[in-house]
Amino acid sequence: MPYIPHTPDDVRAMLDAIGADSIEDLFDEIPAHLKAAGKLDALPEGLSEMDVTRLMNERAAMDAGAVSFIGAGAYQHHIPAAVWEIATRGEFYTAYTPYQAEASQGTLQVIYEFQTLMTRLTAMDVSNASVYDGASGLAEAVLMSLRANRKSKSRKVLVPAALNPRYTSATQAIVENQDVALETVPFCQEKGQTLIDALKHHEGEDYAALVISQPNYFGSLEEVDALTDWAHANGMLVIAVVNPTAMALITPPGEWGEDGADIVVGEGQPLGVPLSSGGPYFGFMCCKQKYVRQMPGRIIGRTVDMEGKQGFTLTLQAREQHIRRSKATSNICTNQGLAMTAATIYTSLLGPDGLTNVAAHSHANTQVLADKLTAIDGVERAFTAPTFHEVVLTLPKPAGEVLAALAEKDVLGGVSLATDYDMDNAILVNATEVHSEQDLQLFEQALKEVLA
Amino acid sequence: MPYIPHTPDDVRAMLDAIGADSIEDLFDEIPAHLKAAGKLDALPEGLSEMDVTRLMNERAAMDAGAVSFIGAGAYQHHIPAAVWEIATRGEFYTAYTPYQAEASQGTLQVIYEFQTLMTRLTAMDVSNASVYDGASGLAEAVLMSLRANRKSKSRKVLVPAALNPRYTSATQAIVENQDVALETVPFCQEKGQTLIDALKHHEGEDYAALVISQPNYFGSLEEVDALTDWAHANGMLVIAVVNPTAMALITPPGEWGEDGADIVVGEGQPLGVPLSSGGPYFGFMCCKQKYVRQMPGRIIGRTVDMEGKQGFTLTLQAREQHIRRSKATSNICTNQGLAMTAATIYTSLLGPDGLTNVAAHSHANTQVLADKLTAIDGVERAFTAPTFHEVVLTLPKPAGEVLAALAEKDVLGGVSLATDYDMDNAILVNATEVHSEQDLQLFEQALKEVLA
Amino acid sequence: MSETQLIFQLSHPGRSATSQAPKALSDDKLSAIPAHLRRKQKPALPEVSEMQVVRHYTNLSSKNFAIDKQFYPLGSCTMKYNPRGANRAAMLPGFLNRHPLAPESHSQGFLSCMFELQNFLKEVTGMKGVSLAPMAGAQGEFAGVAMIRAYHEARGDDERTEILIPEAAHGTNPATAVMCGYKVREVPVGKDGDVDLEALKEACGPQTAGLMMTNPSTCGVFERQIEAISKAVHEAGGLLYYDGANLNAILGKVRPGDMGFDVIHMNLHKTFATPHGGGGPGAGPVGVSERLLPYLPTPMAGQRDDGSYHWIDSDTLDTSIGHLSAFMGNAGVLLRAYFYARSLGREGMIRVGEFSTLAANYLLKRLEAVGCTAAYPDRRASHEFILTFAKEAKELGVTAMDIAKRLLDYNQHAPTTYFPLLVPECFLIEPTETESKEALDEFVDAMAAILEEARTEPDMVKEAPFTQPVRRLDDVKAARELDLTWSE
Amino acid sequence: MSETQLIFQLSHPGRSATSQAPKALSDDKLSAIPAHLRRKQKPALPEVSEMQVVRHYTNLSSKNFAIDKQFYPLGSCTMKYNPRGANRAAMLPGFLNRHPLAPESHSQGFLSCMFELQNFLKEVTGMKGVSLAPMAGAQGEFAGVAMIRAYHEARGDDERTEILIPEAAHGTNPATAVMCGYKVREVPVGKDGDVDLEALKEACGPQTAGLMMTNPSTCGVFERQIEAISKAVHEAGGLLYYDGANLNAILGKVRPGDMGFDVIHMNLHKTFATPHGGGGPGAGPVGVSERLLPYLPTPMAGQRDDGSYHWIDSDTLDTSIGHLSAFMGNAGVLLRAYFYARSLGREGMIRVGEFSTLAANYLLKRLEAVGCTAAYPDRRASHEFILTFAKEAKELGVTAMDIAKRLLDYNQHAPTTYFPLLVPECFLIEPTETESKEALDEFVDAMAAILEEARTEPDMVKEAPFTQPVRRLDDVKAARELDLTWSE
Ligand SMILES: Cc1ncc(COP(=O)(O)O)c(C=O)c1O
Ligand SMILES: Cc1ncc(COP(=O)(O)O)c(C=O)c1O
Repeated sequence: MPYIPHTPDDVRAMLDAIGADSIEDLFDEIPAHLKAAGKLDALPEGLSEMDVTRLMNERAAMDAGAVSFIGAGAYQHHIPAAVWEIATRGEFYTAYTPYQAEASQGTLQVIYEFQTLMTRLTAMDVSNASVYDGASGLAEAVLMSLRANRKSKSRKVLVPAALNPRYTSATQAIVENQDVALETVPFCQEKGQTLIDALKHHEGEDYAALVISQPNYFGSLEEVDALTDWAHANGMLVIAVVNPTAMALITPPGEWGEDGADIVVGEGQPLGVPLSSGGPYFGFMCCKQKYVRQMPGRIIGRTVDMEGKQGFTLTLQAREQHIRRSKATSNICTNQGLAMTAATIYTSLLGPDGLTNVAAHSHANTQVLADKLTAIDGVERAFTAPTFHEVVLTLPKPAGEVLAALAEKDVLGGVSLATDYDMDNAILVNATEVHSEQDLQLFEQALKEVLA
Repeated sequence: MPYIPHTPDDVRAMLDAIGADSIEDLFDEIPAHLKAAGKLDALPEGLSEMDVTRLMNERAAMDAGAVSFIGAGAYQHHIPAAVWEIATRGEFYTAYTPYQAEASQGTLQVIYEFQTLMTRLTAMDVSNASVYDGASGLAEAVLMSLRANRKSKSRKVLVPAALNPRYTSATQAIVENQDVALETVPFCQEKGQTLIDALKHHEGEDYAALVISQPNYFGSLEEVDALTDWAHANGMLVIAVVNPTAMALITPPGEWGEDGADIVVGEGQPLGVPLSSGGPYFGFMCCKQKYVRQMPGRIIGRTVDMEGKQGFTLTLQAREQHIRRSKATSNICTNQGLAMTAATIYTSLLGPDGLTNVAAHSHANTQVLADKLTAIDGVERAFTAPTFHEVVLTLPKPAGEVLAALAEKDVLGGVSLATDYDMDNAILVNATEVHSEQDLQLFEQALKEVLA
Repeated sequence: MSETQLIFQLSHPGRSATSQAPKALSDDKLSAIPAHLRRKQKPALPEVSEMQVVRHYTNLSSKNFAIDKQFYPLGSCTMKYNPRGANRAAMLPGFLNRHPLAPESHSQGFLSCMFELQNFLKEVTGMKGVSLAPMAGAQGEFAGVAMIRAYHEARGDDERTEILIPEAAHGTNPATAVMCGYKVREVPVGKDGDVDLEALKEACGPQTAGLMMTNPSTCGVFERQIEAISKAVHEAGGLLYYDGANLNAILGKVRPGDMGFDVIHMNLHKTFATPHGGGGPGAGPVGVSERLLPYLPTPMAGQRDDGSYHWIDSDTLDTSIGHLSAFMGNAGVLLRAYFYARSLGREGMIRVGEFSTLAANYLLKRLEAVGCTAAYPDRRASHEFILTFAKEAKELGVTAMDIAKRLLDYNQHAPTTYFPLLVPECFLIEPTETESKEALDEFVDAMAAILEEARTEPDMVKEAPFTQPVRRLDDVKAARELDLTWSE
Repeated sequence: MSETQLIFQLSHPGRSATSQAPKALSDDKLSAIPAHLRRKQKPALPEVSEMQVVRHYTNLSSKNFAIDKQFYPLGSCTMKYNPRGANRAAMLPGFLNRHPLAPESHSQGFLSCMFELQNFLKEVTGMKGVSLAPMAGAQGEFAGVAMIRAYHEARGDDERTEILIPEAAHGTNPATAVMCGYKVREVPVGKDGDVDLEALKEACGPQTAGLMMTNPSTCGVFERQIEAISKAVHEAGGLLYYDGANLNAILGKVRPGDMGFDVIHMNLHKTFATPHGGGGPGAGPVGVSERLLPYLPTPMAGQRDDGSYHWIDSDTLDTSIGHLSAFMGNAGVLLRAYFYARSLGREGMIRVGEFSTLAANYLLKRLEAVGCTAAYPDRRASHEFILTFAKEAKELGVTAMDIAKRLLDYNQHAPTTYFPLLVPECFLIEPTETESKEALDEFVDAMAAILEEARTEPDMVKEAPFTQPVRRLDDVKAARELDLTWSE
């Protein structure tokens, strides 16, 4: 029996100790007509590890082999081998939430280090131990801003149209149940940025927060100082949505404008987590010290043991559902611990210089790629704002068609902006340090052929 | 600097402590004209982990994709994921020889368990902790038999022609330096076995040992009882060369004939070690208790600590080179510890039933394959002896030609016996539990096409 | 010794793990980034060598208990063996490198696994549709209650403001109800661990949106009145939510769909043996009955007539409650669950419920025999059960917490403590089907020894643990003098 | 606690890790195997569950010191950081699944790596040809001396029966010479660690087949008279063998080829950072000067004019000493070394010698400053050096062994002890270039503390260690009452 160690002798001895005749007897409190025994006909027969492995090898191979330039919120980066060789050590991989602190100092210290790393990257005061992902993290941040902004009575938050539309829709799906409304701030069609002008008519209105995405979905860098100061001047908190790799090069939200952002969230995936079809990733979440009690998710504190020795433990649990139940800051319980562990190892391995180099190469490669592609007739940059490592290009043909033709050549050329922005001919393209000169040429060549 | 942690500050501080001006000064005892600094021009520039990984990914991919039926001493088996996930844990992977027993109980207990496992598989008394591989292990066994066989003064050993020719040549290369001669015993051309008849004319002559391979290179099962008794009757020790997977189904050497084999060696690779181009594998080596002091290699013993608690330690070190120097049983020092660790985990995971099933499927699949292939016109079994999981087939065309044509179709159809046995049209073919029905059909189909 | 240092304390200006990143670029390659948006000071991340990182985190890992090392009978968490084969399969490059937005042409392998997994989950739960999108149990609950809300709203039935929740419920249940805009009304649980049916009936009414419950309940017993409960809630117009955290107990035995539940979530990191990762990730797929099919969260995997697979997204399923994350959920966890489902197969699934229940009932009886007090002594255990140490706390001053800490010294992870809240000084113990009888017996021996120590050396027990990297920690200080990040 | 049990003690008849192997076959599928050759009783292997195996070996692993966890300054072993990237690259399926006898058409990727590695090794050693075949240092030595023998034999120069070996040499050197059919003549080493040149000259003669030596020597110093030695041996008609165990000290600084050596082996598991695996595997490639090229062990990788790669085997190189194993050597180790060489590159290689020498000289000076006695105080350290505790042994009764055991309590792996044999009560200490200055300083602190303890509490030191899974073991009992396998 796969994974079950009991022999017939064991079973007999255990039933004897229980005083039952058969395993079936143990289910005698269940109304007989409800029992499903023998019903699971739609399940196939069990397979050996070898056979499941072969099957999944074949499946995985079907999806491999293309060169991808898709970003849109999830980015390819080189992941040092040490990261997952250590993260998948049984001690990290098969432990659970560190409820027994004394027997979980490993995980607890990792989280404390992670919290420190994230606050240093974002220039914020405190961090939690992860939420599910960047998008649901934004939903948590929106809800948190309602609790944290004592000056506001509003259940409305301003969200830029240039925010990743998947973040907007997930946030919408989550917060609308509590009658929270997201209002959209349009972007400048020429620059691909969110301008103060577009905010002006909201002045004087009550909003709990303004969301600022840096870079935004188009890869454009926003004028974060002005936006931040505008929000604060208008009684709103600032929720920053940032790319963690970009933080190595770009002003961190803690330093935006006069006072810095109030809450920071983002997708942690770029920090050592593989693309992996969308998950597990992790959302990171930082805030100013004064809002820490409004923050959802686990938080680890440093303290001392009976003998005065340093140790780590779950703290501020009164915010959490297992203590506060319906009064909790969120329902989140199981989080994305292992991905966070990997990110901690990744970030430590790269250090300030390594992460800067990754960010710089990603930026520079994207510039080179954009230059190569816009040298093709009819291909142009859609916007004029400076970009980090993603860029919107307009094509002489419908994006969907072009992307499909590129995919036939095993080049995944980005995502179309047709559905989300009615920009039928526009694609969002990303390159990072993993793209070699040949990769870029491959894309250029393929696009030439497709557009020819 | 990859892997070197020292900053310029560190270097300065270290040089100051030494009282040297520069690192170069530390080499001032080396005659100046010998120094090679700046000479390594043939070396390329250093690459990042990402770049070396990409490079090696490309190289590895070049060699992937074929279905292989090559055996000839190294066999594909399913390796449970747990085996190498545990074996490559830093604690096993990056430790060295357990010289400090108290800080190496993990490795030491693994070896003690390995020794026990191997003696149980082979039905022998004692085992060492591995030699390099099966072939060099045979060389060690031959040398050992000269020391162990007190009744013989001979420096000659009888070796069957049906032994893996790579074992014969490696053994030859190693033992000839000590003027030890290997004499060949021919095999029966019809049966593909080593017959007593072929030994008869050696009766009365002095040999230190007779080597018996079970199965032999052709996959044939030898009549080991008769061979063993003949050798013992003629004052020779018996050196068994066995396949460890086969041990689950086939009489183990400890039970051959009246007295059993005296020394057992073999290639441990089938026990959870990947094909990996030929290594690292490991040679296992077992013997009767009375010969333990003649056995080369590391041996672990169970003992107690100061407090009477069970512990494990290197023992019988007086056989080894680091103690006995020129009087040692062998020069072996670094052995194949990690592969042995993997084999210990593998064998424990499979257990008696699992290993039996692996052996049975390998045998049965090979039978099915042979039946399929010999159904093709002109393809026949070369020999009549029963086989374990390998079989010699004769083809209507030269083996080299056929194998090359099969390789074009990404079917690696076995090895040719042309060079080693002058059997120009013969191939040695293996299947194991990893070959699916489709794999076997693929071979059948490809061979049909090639021979058409 | 170096283990207690923080990675930041190993940092040394100018040191780095050079080969882990590309070489530095000259600044002119960054000229497209306006100066005022450039970071002024590089972030104070650790500057350490590759070996320092490997050594640091390897050593830290050894300060954890884990299933791979210890018995870990954390009730309600199903800490069963996590097959290593599942890890290897989920980490295949073809899966790891697949972008979540890769076109369907380059996703057939992955989609086929997801499609099959949806079907397996439908079959074992008896539900009509499954979405794999939720990223953990609590997000599954959210999706479930949001669907209940969407259902009522679609029918214009918008007076329903309350979710009923038995008091034994896990904290995520009430927290979820609130996140979905509902008020929570708690329903008492009787002395035998079953819901107080009369109180429930009283609580039901036109304001009832639904009931959230776990069955077997968090009291470690099967709710025998489930059909009556279902009837009462349904008659009041509410829907029934099944918290699948305890699905392990009944896998192959009873199906939530057959019990009358309208919507359920599953914790694949429990029932389907995916690892808990030191706190996550998990996966919390939701299954629904016919009437909630239109509201399932997206995306889901679908199959076309030609056998090819595609995504079902909110553009085609516009009644969906939508996306709960940026992409499709915790794909890597789902692949591990898929591996597990394929290796168990039909027979294996049925055994899970049987043997987890066998283990729990055996452990309960043996613990009772050595002097432990069961919270519900007259009931069968499900896959878990509750002990109460109220007597020990009162008579010896030794609390459930003390016993939990002392267990660590016996190299046993402590069970869940102080949950459910209604049982004083309690342990919720879940051994799972993957622990050998010997492992269970060792736990019994440890408990027997600790009970003896509690009688003879209570002060020692109250100071436990003694063998861990730290002694008992000052949680009050941790909360009062917040120290959440390290600074020099 | 369960950790000390053997896997066999966890065994339970009829238990198994079912999914790890294919299902049982009916016996008629085995009818081709004659009954008298069938095993009568199944082998008494452990019958355990998958989780039991994982838990058992995970727990066992934690009873090891390892570079990934501790400073491990084992002299002559070069315990440097083993890059994790090398492990990943060598474990790529394309490499792992390649059969050693795969045709060249399906081996170009692997062969290209091997061909380049041969060239890299030629360049860093200054030799003319390299074979990667030997599986460890000792097998490399064997190949080297066998080539020396083949060389003399080919010239009909068959009176040469002796190999000269400095007394400080590693035990493998004399053992190898004997395995190659030679007698060993030991050459004394002077007070300064250099070979006694006069004695050497006297030992040289027509019976001299060659000299085996390590440089820097196992005394941790560079042999300054290397050219004179080379001249003496060569003039006597012997060849010079270089034991490359200490190559790390001079990588990029001096090349054995330039020093006049005819044949060398390298320990890639030392100098090229491949892991030591708890005792192995290693790889011991050999390099030769022009005149020994014909004798290199096979197979080797060659390149054709069209750029494709092929094997050079004994059929084409029929003067070769032949194969030393069934296939081509420890391929997986060689791939890791290849990774290392590519990531270091030219500049990186040069740094290895520099920084390993810097670390050793720094550590030596600091240890002297806290009261340790250097064996060769007037010499530069190479990448390693020797301390002697003869004084402590005599005056305090505290031996090198005691100090080594006590170091374990300080979470430091002990250096090599009692080697070389000519220095009494010695430590051979090799810090390597990958340890940080802080790690070196911690070792100094530990040594200083222990020396203090040796003075104040010598009995305590003599009973160390106290913090390991076991106390000091009874080696005498182990050898007297042999217990080499477990039985019920
Ligand atoms: C009964 C119960 N319900 C819900 C949950 C929440 O699941 P998750 O932690 O995956 O969000 C848990 C998990 O701890 C639980 O035990
Ligand atoms: C100086 C010296 N020579 C030779 C060897 C033998 O190398 P190996 O252990 O790889 O066989 C060693 C290794 O321990 C050594 O230190």
